[in-house]
Amino acid sequence: MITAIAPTRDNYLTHEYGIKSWLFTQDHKRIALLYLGAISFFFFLGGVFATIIRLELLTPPGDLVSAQTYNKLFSLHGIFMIFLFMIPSIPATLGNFLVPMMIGCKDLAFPKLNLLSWYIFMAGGALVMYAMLVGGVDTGWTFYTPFSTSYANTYVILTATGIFITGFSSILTGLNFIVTIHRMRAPGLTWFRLPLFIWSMYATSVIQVLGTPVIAVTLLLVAVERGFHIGIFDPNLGGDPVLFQHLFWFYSHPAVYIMVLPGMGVISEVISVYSRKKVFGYKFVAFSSVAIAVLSFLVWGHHMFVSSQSVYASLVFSFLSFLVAVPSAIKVFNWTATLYKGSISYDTPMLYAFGFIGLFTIGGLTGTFLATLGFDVHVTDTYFVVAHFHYIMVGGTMMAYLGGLHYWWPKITGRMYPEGWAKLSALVVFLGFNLTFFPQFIMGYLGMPRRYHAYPPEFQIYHVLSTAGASVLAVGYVIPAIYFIWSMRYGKFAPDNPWGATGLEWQTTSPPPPENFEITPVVGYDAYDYSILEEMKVG
Amino acid sequence: MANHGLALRHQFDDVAQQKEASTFGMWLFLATEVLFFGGMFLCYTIYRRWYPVAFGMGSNHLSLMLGAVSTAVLICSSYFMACSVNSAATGKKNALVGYLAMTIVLAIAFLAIEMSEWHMLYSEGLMPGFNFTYHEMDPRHVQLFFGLYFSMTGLHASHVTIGIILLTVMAVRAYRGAFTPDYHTPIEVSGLYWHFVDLVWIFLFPLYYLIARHLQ
Amino acid sequence: MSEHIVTKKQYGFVFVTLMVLTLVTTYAGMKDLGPLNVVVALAIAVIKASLVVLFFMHVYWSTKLNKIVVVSGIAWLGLLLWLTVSDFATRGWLPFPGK
Amino acid sequence: MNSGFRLFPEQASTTAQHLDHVTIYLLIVAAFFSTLIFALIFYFAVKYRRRAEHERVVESHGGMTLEIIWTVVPFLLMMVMFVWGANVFFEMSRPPDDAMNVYVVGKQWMWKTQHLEGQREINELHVPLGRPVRLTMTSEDVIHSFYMPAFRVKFDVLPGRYTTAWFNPIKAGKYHLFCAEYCGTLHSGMIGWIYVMEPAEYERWLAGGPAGESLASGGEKLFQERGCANCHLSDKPGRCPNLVGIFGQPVQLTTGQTVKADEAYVRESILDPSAKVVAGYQNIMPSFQGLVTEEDLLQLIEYIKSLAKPQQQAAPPAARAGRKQNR
Repeated sequence: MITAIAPTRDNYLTHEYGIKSWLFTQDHKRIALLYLGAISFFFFLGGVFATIIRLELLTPPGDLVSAQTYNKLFSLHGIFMIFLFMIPSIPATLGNFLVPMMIGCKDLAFPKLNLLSWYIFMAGGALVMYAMLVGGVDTGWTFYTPFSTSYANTYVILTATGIFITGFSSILTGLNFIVTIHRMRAPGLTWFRLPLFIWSMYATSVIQVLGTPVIAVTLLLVAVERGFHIGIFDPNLGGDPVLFQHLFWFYSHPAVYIMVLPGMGVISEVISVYSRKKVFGYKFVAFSSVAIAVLSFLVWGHHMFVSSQSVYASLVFSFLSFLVAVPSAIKVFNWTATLYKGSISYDTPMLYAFGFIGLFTIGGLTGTFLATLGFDVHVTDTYFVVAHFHYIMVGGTMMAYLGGLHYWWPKITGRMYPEGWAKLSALVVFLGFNLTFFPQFIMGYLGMPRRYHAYPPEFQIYHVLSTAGASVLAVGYVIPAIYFIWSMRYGKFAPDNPWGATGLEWQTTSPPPPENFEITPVVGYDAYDYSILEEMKVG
Repeated sequence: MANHGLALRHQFDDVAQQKEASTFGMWLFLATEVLFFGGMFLCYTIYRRWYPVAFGMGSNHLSLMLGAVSTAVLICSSYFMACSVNSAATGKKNALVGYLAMTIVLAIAFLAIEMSEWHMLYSEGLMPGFNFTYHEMDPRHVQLFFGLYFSMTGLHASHVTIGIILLTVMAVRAYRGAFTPDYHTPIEVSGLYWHFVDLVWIFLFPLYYLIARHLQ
Repeated sequence: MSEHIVTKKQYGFVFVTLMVLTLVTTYAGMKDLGPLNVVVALAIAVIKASLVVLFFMHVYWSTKLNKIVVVSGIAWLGLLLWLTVSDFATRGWLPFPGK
Repeated sequence: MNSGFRLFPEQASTTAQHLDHVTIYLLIVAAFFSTLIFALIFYFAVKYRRRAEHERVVESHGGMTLEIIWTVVPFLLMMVMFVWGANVFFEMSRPPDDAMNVYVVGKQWMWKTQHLEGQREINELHVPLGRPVRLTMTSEDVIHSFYMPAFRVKFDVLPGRYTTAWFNPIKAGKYHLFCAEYCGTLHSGMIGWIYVMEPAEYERWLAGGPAGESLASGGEKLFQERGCANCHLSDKPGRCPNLVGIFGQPVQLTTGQTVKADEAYVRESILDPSAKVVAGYQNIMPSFQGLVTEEDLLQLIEYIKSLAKPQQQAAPPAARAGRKQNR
């Protein structure tokens, strides 16, 4: 059984107290917790919008809220969930906390820059919050022109500036990770001894650094176009709205890989620890992360098959979209192969990992549907697409995020979460999620367009099922929020390595000291080498 | 190697590792800037291919003299920046402060030229959003041209302004003797930034000022 | 960025070449070379840019990592331009509007 | 339109039939791989569950052959998806020549459809069974998307540009029409119906409808009213290009470029004449931006198209409206 010993030694939580110690900290672990608090709040807000949307869609005529309010709701749901929760979720919380510890160094390369990233994120988030409070925006999170530049009369410039600012936080975090991973690995920790979480963090940071500036310039152009009518996207002045879509999706497709790649990193760690076995085909899984990072920049045109993009370009983008599906398939097969002949324990993180692999497979396969040209013409802009990206983001990244939180909770807070409640909430999340989004696949294939606040009666049965699922999903998310907070005070004290993992972060105390390691560790073994762990315990 | 007082941050093992990290970090930042301006260069490429005549006419309204002089001024300031990096590396403090001052003066001169160009266009009624009055051939596409012109040179000018602030801070710190031959990374990093700003203008000048001068 | 210090004389050469190239590109801009106009202007701009990057920004003597970053920044810009222009250049291949 | 519980959308067009074959293939591949992964996870999780706390595991190193198999096999399956999907897409992108032309104008939150014979409808479109229908669409304000699920047809409708979609109905009935690109407050109200009718019934509807004059003759009237005729029909060279027989032909511009005189060219020359001036002429034509609506433009284009026909077409417009248009 896990021995419970109170943390006597000095750790990063008890090192200093007071608001100043938090607001001016340069410790990557504290900044991670600052991000955790911020994005949980934004997730809660996004969830409230989702709840009202789902309630509105219970009835065909759409009588809960007015059309304009509904449009603002789904726009803000998209903006809050994507820009203020999904993109920073794993990189900024688990990534910030773990990257320095996993590679055995004291802190990120630029600690001040890391704190600045948090303040920039909060400034951007505050601006988007302010835009929401004074009236919100009804252009969808996609800001398609010429609606967003000439016809929308809501707070487009204010929201775009807010997102523009949060983009810099994403760039600076990515930059910080890349420099740290390149320059500050512990002695002996070669690239192929790195945990796979670091590989996926590295790939995500490459996308963040190379992709985010393009959305920044796109939103800048939308704001300038809306302010001075310079005609860049205005057809009356010779501009082309499809050019906006090219610039927007050049970032926004890699952005969906910013959201899912860190989840894959968490899953590689969790699958390996709970089956006590090396990840099958380590190099293939590592290189597929980098391959996804590169290929994700070639495929954005599959969002625009019916947008009067040329037929030739649609053929090219369709082919490239199938290429980017291959690395994801490799990862799923390698995770499944890792389970073969392992010693699998059913702890909560492992349940979330099983959920992730299953749901991500469905999400990925429907992705190949959408890359098929003929089929995409029928289902683009319908609920089929809504179901697809929710399967990847909620079924995939959200589950991996929860799995990661549970897995590293003992290391972050020094407390264990209640195993019984955690397993229950994992099951509730899995069931609630499928009940919410699988009917949307069928409804989308039947032709139900997205972003409709009133719909023909024959789709009502699917909407009712989906709303029922959404309420179950909401319960599934509330339970962990409660017992995580509960565990901070009443949870059992966690040992240094409760799961018998091989990562460097488990070779220091839980919670770790301010400088992470008393002496900088030297790494002489491969990643996930559990036999070494046995000798260390014996020796 | 003398670890110069506060210069070495605690998370680095030695000063060399810290310098490489800073320049690597700045180069990553410059890659984001390449893509940041790249989005606008894409718009320029598409619309110039669509409306070559309008772009030619719009370009002929810009003053070639001001464009050429501003390019020369920016290249000079880039040269002085390089010299200041050299004098920082060789430990000549006064030369460092002097060259930095020269770079800042030329940067302000560049901004002055740029603003006079803008004012000239504004007075001719060629600034979109500020009573754009243009009635000759193909007015809408010429407005598109000037929309792009002001967006890109505006973005570039804002980067020049940030550069001036950055260089002034460096000059003050240099004057206070914060840099030695072993520790002058901030100078090198701001040098990288300033050369990048000059780089962008090296592309902006021919693409905007030299489209169809032979028709003039 | 390594300990290699670039002398002012080397900077001087680069500076003079840049100024000369600026004059050349301005002069070439005045002449009517037809479609070549763009090619010449861009070629000179690329030469000037590479001079600044290699010598003023010390990439010539810097670590392999910095060189990779420079190349990938330009490559990603190329990706953006190439695939987007491949859409705009191939519009109208089918005789139906909007295809 | 039985609105009973259904899992598959109605098949009401030839494209729908072809696409549903692709869909079945996609579903098979997805079902196979999903069940494979779920089954493997479930089986491994149960068979290799941890029995003792400190159980040691024999490490199985990565297998190269396995990696190659699960890279190549999915890739080949996906290439079949790509080729088959591209084939259907290519078919969707090329309307047949004998298609019946219908103009569609999307406006914030309504669809306006216009038959060549002159019938105008709001949020509705009556078409005869057995003849493919080609839609030439434009928008007056923002991007919309003309979407008919039963026909598996969707295409964006952009302001300032014409886009094309087509379908060949195979079953009479009443089918949904949706706007599929978010376009503002009442985006969900911008819906309607497509009525596919037996040919006889369609003729009765055509005759019974409001007997407006055909698009081409409407265009001719506008051509006279706006004073285009005295310039563009006269055979005095030098003032402005004669438009008889110009539609579809290449046109040499003052800038040396040659462009095809299609719908987009005619539309741009009316709204922004100085953008493309024909070689040998001055830029003296005034812009009609704001003076002509989208419907007027469609009528003018239809009239200029009718000018392209050989001389016998110049019969008085009244006679032409009487005869059935089965062009």
